[in-house]
Amino acid sequence: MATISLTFFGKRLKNPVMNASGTLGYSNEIESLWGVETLGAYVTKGLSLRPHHGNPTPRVWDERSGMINSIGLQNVGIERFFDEHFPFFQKKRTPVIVNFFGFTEEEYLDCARRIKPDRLIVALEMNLSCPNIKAGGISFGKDPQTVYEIVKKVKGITPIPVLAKLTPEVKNIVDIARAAYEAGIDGLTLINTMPAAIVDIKRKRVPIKGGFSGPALKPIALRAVYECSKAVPVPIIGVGGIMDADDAVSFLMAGASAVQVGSATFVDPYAIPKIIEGIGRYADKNGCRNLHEIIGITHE
Amino acid sequence: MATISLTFFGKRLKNPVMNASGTLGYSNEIESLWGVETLGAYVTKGLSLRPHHGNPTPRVWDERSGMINSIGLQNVGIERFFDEHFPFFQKKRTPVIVNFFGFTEEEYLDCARRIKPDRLIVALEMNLSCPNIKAGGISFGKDPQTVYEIVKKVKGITPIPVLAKLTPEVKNIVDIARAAYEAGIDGLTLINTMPAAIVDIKRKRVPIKGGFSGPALKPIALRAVYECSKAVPVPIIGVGGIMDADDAVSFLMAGASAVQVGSATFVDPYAIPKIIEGIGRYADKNGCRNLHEIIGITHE
Amino acid sequence: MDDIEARVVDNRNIVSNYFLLRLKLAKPMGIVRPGQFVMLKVPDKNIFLRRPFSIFDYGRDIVTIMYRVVGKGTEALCKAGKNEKTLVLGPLGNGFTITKRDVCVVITGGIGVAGVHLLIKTLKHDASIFYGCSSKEELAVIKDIMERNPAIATLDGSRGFQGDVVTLFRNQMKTFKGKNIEIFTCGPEGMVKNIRKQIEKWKTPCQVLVEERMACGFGLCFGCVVKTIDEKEPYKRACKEGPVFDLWQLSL
Amino acid sequence: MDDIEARVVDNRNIVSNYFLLRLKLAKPMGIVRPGQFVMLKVPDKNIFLRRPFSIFDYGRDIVTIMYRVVGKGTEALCKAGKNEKTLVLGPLGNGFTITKRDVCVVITGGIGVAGVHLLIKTLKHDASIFYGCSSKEELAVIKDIMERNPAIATLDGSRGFQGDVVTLFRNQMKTFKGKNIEIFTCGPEGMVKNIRKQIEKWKTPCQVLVEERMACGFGLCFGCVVKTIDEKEPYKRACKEGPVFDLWQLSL
Ligand SMILES: Cc1cc2nc3c(=O)[nH]c(=O)nc-3n(C[C@H](O)[C@H](O)[C@H](O)COP(=O)(O)OP(=O)(O)OC[C@H]3O[C@@H](n4cnc5c(N)ncnc54)[C@H](O)[C@@H]3O)c2cc1C
Ligand SMILES: Cc1cc2nc3c(=O)[nH]c(=O)nc-3n(C[C@H](O)[C@H](O)[C@H](O)COP(=O)(O)OP(=O)(O)OC[C@H]3O[C@@H](n4cnc5c(N)ncnc54)[C@H](O)[C@@H]3O)c2cc1C
Ligand SMILES: Cc1cc2nc3c(=O)[nH]c(=O)nc-3n(C[C@H](O)[C@H](O)[C@H](O)COP(=O)(O)O)c2cc1C
Ligand SMILES: Cc1cc2nc3c(=O)[nH]c(=O)nc-3n(C[C@H](O)[C@H](O)[C@H](O)COP(=O)(O)O)c2cc1C
Ligand code: FES
Ligand code: FES
Repeated sequence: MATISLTFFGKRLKNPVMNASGTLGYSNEIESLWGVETLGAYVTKGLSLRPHHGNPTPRVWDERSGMINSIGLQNVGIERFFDEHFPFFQKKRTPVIVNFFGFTEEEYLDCARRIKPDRLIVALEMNLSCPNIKAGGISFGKDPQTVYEIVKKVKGITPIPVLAKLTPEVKNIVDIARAAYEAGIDGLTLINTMPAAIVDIKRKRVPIKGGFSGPALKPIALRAVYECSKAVPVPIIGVGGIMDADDAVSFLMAGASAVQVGSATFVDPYAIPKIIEGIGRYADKNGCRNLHEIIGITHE
Repeated sequence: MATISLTFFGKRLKNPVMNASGTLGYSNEIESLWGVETLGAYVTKGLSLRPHHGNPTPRVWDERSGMINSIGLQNVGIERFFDEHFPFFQKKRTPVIVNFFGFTEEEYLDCARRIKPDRLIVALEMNLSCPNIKAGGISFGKDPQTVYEIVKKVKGITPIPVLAKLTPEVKNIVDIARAAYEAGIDGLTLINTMPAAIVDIKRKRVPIKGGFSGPALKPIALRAVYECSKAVPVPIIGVGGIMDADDAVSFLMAGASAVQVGSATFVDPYAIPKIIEGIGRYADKNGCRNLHEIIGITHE
Repeated sequence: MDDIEARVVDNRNIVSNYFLLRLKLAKPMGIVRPGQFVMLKVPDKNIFLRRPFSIFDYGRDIVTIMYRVVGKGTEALCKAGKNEKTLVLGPLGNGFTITKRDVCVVITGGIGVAGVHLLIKTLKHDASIFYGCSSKEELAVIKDIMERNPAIATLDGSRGFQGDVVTLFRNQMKTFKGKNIEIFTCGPEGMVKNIRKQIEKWKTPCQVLVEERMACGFGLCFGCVVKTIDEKEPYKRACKEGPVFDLWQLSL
Repeated sequence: MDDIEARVVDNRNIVSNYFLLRLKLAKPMGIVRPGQFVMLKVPDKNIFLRRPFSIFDYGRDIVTIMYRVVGKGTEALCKAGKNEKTLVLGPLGNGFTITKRDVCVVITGGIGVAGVHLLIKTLKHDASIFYGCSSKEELAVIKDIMERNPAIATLDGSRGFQGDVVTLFRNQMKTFKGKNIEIFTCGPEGMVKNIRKQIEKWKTPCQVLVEERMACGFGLCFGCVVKTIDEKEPYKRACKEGPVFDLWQLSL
C-alpha cells in the first residue's frame, strides 16, 4: 500500500490533510464524530495576542457555490488557547499549526514571541489578511513591501518555521509570494477567502459582506498554488474549495505539498476523513508509492 | 405594467439587460433563437485596432460552478466589425456598446479615435484587463495611476461616453474605480473574469489557465458593484454570474443601473430573454413602477 | 450525535407557509432532549449549507420537523418529495433544563412552537401554555397541543385574546402570584424582549431557545453566536453553548 | 435549430466505455444532415457547460448519440437513467457535403464512427468504409454497419488487418486507382494527420469532422476554434464554420 505520510518542516505528518483555520473549533468539537489525530496536522483558529470578540451576526450566509463568513476573528487569545486547548493536542499527540494574526505589526511580533517551540508545533501560520489598523484598515497581505517587512521581522523573532497565508485579493499573488520568500518565509498557505457580498432581494438589503469560501474558490486557489509553486522554492499548503479527494489531488498536482479543508466540513462533517481515505485510494490505484511522485507534476 | 426601460447616457434602452462582451458572437449568431433587438443594448466582442488571432485551444473548460476561458481576444478588428457587422445592428435598430482593448496605450487611443459617434452607439467599453506589453504584460487595470492616465487620454479623444471595465484581480477595486472617476470616466462595468486554472488529474496537467466566469463570480461581483457604486457617482453595469432574473435584481439593488449576462447563455441560450421577462415580472409583482426605485436600494 | 442518511416520509403543508416534514432515518439518532435541533441537508443543488431545525418530535427512527418558508433554503425544502434522500446531523445543542417548579410557563408564537413542542409533550400536564399567532387559521399549527388548553392570542382577534401573546401573558400574570414559576420560550426577538420587560422586576427564571444562522451546527465555525452579558467573552455559540440560554445571561 | 426538452429513453453500455444514448425530444428537431451535432445538457449539478455530440441517428423525435466515457462530463452522463430530463440544442454546425464521386471512402476509428454513422447510412451502398479499433470486442460499436462490409483493422489483430486503420487504407489505395474518390473522416488528430500524409501527393478531396471543446456550440464564444491555413484569420469556429472542414484548409 502507498504511504501518504510526509515530512513537513522536519516533522512527520500522517497524511497531507489539515483543517483550514477557523473551521474546526478550538480543539475537541469534532470528537463525537472522529478524532483530531486523524489529521495530518490540526490548524488552530486564528489567534491573537489579546482575546477578540469578533463581529455581530449574521456571520455566515449560504451562497450557491459556497458560503460567506464574517466571523471577525473572534478568539480567546493565545494564552487561553495554550492553557485550555493545547493540552488536548498533546494528549492526542496531534501535530499543530498555530494560525495567528494582529492588528498592528507589534501584535504579530508579540504573538510570534509568545509561542514557544514544542515537539508538536509544526509551524506558525501568519494570517496576512488581517486589517492593519495603522494603514487605515488595509490588510497586511496586499503589498509586497509590507509583506516583506512583516515576514522578515517575524522570522527574526521565532525559531519555529513560519507559513504566510495569503489573500487572493491582490494585484499579483506571485509578487507577494516572492516578497515573503525573499524575507525568509518557510512556506505559504494559499489562499484565504475572497471578499464578497450577498444581496437579500426579499428584504432589499446587503445582509453580509465577508469572505467567500467553498467550491467557487477552487480554480482561483489552484491557479495561485500553480503559479506560486513555480515561482518560489518553499512548500505550499493549498486551500480553497476542496470538497473531495480528487480536489485534494488537484492541489498536490498543481504544486501543493499539503492541503487544508474548510467549508466542506460544514456540508459533510466527515469530509476530512473521507478525503484522507480517498487520497490513499487514489495513490494505491495509480501505483503512486509516495506523494512526491505527484506533487507539482503539472509543472513539467 | 411596470416599465423596465431606462435612459443610459442619454439613449433610451428597452431594458437594463445586455450580453457580456465576448459571449454573443459578432452580430447575428443568436438570431435563429431570438433577435438582438430583444437586448437593452448589444455589447460587441472585444475589438482591437488590428485583427487578432487569439490563443490556441483548449480555450474553454468546464468547472463545477462556472467555466474558464482563454480565448485570447481573437477578433476581426474594428474596421471589419464596422464594415461587416455594424450594419446589422443598424437594420435592427439595436443600441450598441463597443468593447475595445489594446496592447499599448496608443492602441487604446487609436481605437477610441476610429469609432465615430453614431445614433446607435451608447458607449465605448474599455476592457482594462488587457496585458500592457510595455509594462511586461501586466494588465492596464491593475494600478490606479495607470488607469487614471489611460482613461484621461481616451476621454480626451472621443466624444462618446466611456465605460471602464475592471478586473477583480486588484488590491482594491474601489481605488481603481475612484481613479477612473477622477480621470473623467462616464461609467463602470464590473467585473471581468477572475484568473484561475484547472488541473486535469487523469492527464496530470494544467490544460488551461484563464478567466473564471459564471455563478461562482456572483458574490465577488456584487461586492464590487456595491462598494464602487457607493464610492463613485457614475452609472455602473453589473456583470458576473448572473443566471436568472433574481440575480439581475440583486445587482440592481447593489447599485448597478444595468446588467450584462455572459456564461449563462452557454448553459441556456434563452437565458437573456428569460431574464428580461423575469425582471418585468419582478417589477410588476413588487409594485415597482420604475427600476430607479430599486437601483442601489441596499445602500440605505 | 451523528450524521445520518434519511428519506422523506412526507412533507405536508399545514397552513399558509407552515410545513411538517417527517424523515425516516437509516439508523436511530442519539437520545433527544427537548430544545435540541438537527442540521438538515436541503436536497437542492443551489443550497450549500445545511439548515438548523428544532426536533419537533422524534420516535422510532422518524424525526419530525415543523418549518416555516422564509427564504431560499426553506423554499427549496418544501419542494422535497416523498423518498427524497437527505442527511440529518443531530441531535445537536443543549436542550431545555427541566427543574422542579410549581408551574412551567411556555410562551411562544408563530413557528416558535416548533422549538418548544417536544418540551410541551415532556412537561406533561403541569404546564401553562401561551401561544400567539396572527389569526385562527394559523392555529392548525398547534393542533396536537390543543388538548393542553393553551391560552391563545391572535392579532386579528379571530380566536382567544386579541393582541400579542406577551400582553395576554401579562394579563394573566397575577394567577401565578406566590408560585415558583419558570418560563420557557422560543420566538422572534421582539417577543423575547417583551417577555423580559414583563418579568424584569422579579427576574423570573426564563430559558430562551434562540435562532441564529448557522454553518456547522456543533461549534466549529463561530458563525451562530449570541451576545451575552459575559464581558470577557460576550459572543457564545448558539449551537454549542445553546441554543437554550438563560434569559438573564443574554444581552438583548 | 432550437433548444428542446428531452427525456432519456435508454442509456446503454455497448462495450468497455462506449454508450448509446437515446433521447425522446418534446418536439421535433430541424432537418438533420450527417455530421451535424447537438449540445447536450448533462443532467448533473457539477457539470456547468453542455457537451457536443454528433447526431448518431435521428428519426421520429428520437435522437441517438453514441459516446465514449473520457472525463467528468461523460462519466456523469453515463449515470443518467431512464426518463431523466435533459436539454438538446440542435441540430448544429455544417455537416458533410455529399458530392457525386465514383467512390466515397469513409475512414474512421474508435468513437470517431459516431461522427460518420449518419453519413454512412445516407451514402447507401456506394461507399468504402474503413474502421479501426483496438480489438474485436470493440466491433460491437459498429454492429449496425457491419452489413456494409467495412474493412477492419484491429491493433491486436484479433479481427481483420493487424495494425492501424490508415495503414489498412494505404494497403488498399491501389484499388481506387483511376477513380474519382472523396474521403470522409472523423477521429483522433493522429489518424487525420496520417491520412493526410498518405494522400498528400494527390490532394484527394477529404472532409474532416473535427472535435474541439465547446462552450456555446453555435458561434457565440470562439472557444472551439481550429487552425486553418487562412493567414488573415487562421482560427475558425468548429461549431459554426465546421465541424466539417476541408482537410486541405486545415493547418495540422
Ligand atoms: C437552533 C435552531 C432551531 C430552529 N428551528 C426551526 C424550526 O423548528 N422551524 C423553522 O421553521 N425554523 C427553525 N429555525 C430557523 C431556520 O433555521 C431558518 O428559518 C432557516 O434556516 C432559513 O433558511 P432560508 O434559506 O429559508 O432563509 P434565508 O434566505 O437564509 O433567510 C431568510 C430569513 O430568515 C432568517 N434566518 C435564516 N437563517 C436563520 C436561522 N438559522 N435562524 C434564524 N433566522 C434565520 C434570515 O436572517 C432572513 O431574515 C431554527 C434555527 C435555529 C438556529
Ligand atoms: C462536433 C463534435 C462532435 C462530437 N461527437 C462526439 C460523439 O458523437 N461521441 C463522443 O463520445 N464524443 C463526441 N465529441 C467529443 C465529446 O464532446 C467529448 O468527448 C466530451 O465533451 C468530453 O467531455 P468530458 O467532460 O467527459 O471530458 P473532459 O473531462 O472535459 O475532457 C476529457 C478529455 O476529452 C477531451 N475533450 C473534451 N471535450 C472535447 C471536445 N469537445 N472535443 C474533443 N475532445 C474533447 C479533453 O481535451 C480531454 O483530453 C464530439 C465533439 C465535437 C466538438
Ligand atoms: C467560518 C470560517 C472562519 C475562518 N477563520 C479563519 C481564520 O481565523 N484565519 C484564517 O487564516 N482563515 C480563516 N478562514 C479561511 C479558511 O481557513 C480558508 O482559507 C477558506 O475558508 C478557504 O477554504 P475552504 O474553501 O475550504 O473553506 C475561515 C473560513 C471560514 C469559512
Ligand atoms: C468566452 C468569453 C469571452 C469573453 N470575452 C471578453 C472580451 O472580449 N472582452 C471583455 O471585456 N470581456 C470578455 N469576457 C468577460 C465577460 O464579458 C464577463 O465579464 C465575464 O464572463 C463575467 O460574466 P458571466 O459570469 O456572466 O460570464 C469574456 C467571457 C467569456 C466567458
Ligand atoms: S454554527 Fe458553527 S459554531 Fe455554531
Ligand atoms: S463553441 Fe462557442 S463558438 Fe464554437
